[in-house]
Amino acid sequence: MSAPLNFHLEHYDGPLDLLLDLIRKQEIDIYNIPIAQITGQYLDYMNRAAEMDIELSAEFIFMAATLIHIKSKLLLPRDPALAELIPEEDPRKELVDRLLEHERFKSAAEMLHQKRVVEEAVWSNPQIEQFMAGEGMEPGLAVSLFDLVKTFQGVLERIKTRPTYEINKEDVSVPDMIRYLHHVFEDGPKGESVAARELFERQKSRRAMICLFLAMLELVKIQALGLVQQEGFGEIGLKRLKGFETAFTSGEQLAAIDEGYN
Amino acid sequence: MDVTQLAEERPSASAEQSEDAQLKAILEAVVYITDEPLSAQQMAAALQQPIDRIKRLLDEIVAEFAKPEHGLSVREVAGGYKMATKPEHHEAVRAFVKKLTPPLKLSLAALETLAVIAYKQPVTAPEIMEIRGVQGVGVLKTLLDRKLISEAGRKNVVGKPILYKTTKEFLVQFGLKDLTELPTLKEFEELGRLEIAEPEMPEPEVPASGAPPEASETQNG
Amino acid sequence: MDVTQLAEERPSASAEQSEDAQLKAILEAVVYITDEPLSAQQMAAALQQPIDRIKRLLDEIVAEFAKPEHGLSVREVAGGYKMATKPEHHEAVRAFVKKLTPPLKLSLAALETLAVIAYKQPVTAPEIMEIRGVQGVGVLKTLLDRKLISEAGRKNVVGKPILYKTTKEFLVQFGLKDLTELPTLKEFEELGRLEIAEPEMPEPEVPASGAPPEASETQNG
Repeated sequence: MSAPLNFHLEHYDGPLDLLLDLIRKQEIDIYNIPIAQITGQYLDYMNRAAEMDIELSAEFIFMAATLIHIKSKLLLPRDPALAELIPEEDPRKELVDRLLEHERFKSAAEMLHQKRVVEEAVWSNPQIEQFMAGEGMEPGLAVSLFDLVKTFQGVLERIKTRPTYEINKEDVSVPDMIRYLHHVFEDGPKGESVAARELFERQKSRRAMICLFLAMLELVKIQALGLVQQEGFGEIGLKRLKGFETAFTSGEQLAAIDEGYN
Repeated sequence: MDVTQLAEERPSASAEQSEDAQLKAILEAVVYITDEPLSAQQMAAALQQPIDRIKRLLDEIVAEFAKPEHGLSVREVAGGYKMATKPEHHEAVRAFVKKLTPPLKLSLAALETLAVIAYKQPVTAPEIMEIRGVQGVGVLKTLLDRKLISEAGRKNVVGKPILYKTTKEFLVQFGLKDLTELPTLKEFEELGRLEIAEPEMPEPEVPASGAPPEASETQNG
Repeated sequence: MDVTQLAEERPSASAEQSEDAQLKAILEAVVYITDEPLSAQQMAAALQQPIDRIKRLLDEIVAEFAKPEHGLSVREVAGGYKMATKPEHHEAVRAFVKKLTPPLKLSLAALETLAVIAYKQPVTAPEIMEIRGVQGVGVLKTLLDRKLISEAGRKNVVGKPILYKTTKEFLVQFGLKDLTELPTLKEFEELGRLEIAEPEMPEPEVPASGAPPEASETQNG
């Protein structure tokens, strides 16, 4: 069946779009669709798309099957006695309903588009930021649930790309832990202390904790780090001392420690 | 606030009038300043004034700016009041708008998905795909990113899919007072029938700088 | 621009008047939209109008907004015209702005921390730092202050660190019935994956057309 239509193989956003276009362009009564004709044109479109290497999604194939099914149902004669008892529904009805609903939403989309055209022609110039800045108030930023999950996803992505310090492995050593402490205190705030407890909590294994403990002692011994306790029985903290930089830049002392653990 | 003090001191007619003027001035300043449309209730509560009075004064402000000698308008959008330039002066105003940011451009697929959500909300992704007859809801992410839709809990069916609804930002972006301002879907059905007779879509009130594509002709995928 | 066309076509008094009104409207919109004060000369040149006419109309606008029922004023500042709220209403406007329920504002650090707690709860501070790869948990205090998170006992490991969980307020703020309504990461990735399947669709955008991509940051939309 050849369609007298001139489709320039437009890219349809799904089979409903294609069917609607076929129906509307030929000014076909949607309540009385010539299924054989439309099915032929539909399949023709699919063939031409295939020839041009346009990949059609699975819904197009599913719709083709639906059309062929409706066509065969219309062809089969029905028992007239039965038809009197149970009046059969037009096999096209479900499809027509879907097409009409789809068309309504296409019109709704067009309506939204027109509203945007109007809104794009108006400008608003709220002065709240300027006003609040002048009055010493701070503006804010609203946050949605979507932002929350997006942020969490971002955090997890960052973990993947983060340079890892080999502290999870079972063969973690004291020199490893010295490097780890170097990392912790290198970027950390200078005057502030870090709770030793927190550092221990981050370790995944007993061995890692022991190595960390020994590493702390070594660094305290060479005056790279100092132990602090704010009050009796209070939390023990570690603090960066003056020797920190020299210890890690010269490397001599560290080499000696490394030697000791090999 | 001195407005309320005034009310207690002098209940004479002329005092009432000058107080009205002052309240109106404050309302105008507030509508000018705020970026989110504020409702009459919010303004009444903040100014400690009866809602009826605030509504009457806001109506007066809306009417005043509606006059042709004003280039600004105060409109009811997203349940609140918003000041903006009038669309009929867009050509002249556009030339003076300095900050260039890309306007909210949505593909037809995104607009259709948005239409489905606007009319069927709250609605799940599978339901949207069913109506559109298309697999894939990638545009949902675009709409979420642009804060035109948001999550609205989950549907109590197998798989507990996420429900979506339109946002206040949607109302603002599309210049809608509220969702009831949307034409009913039935009205579109009639429109669709008219379209058979006259396939050209009516021109939008304000022509864009180029012809907008007709939804019925420009398909995309 | 039709303003100039009008001038040539109908020099009658009433036409002149309505044209004045239209020009005035445009001037009002222009003064409103520009952040930098524009001089009468600049506006006259852009609108292709005699400077005297523009000056006269600007004077009318200044006089109109000077009336007590207006909360805005148009003033000559730095050789140009600028719209602003009247200083006498600043106290009222300030009180008003303060009363507005502030939107949930969170810094990126706070949002990240909140996200980690929401998805990993109950969770300890060291665990949060580990996941975020960032030292310091100062934002915990912000989240506690905002009642978005609360303490949930202590973890039975060395040091017995405090556990944190999200609160009922958190659910309210994000419109969730319960925590099972949180979108799963799988669902989020699904959105992203489907987007690749159905790309951003640069063609055809709506509105297509040769519309210049210009709009203000503050575009109402």
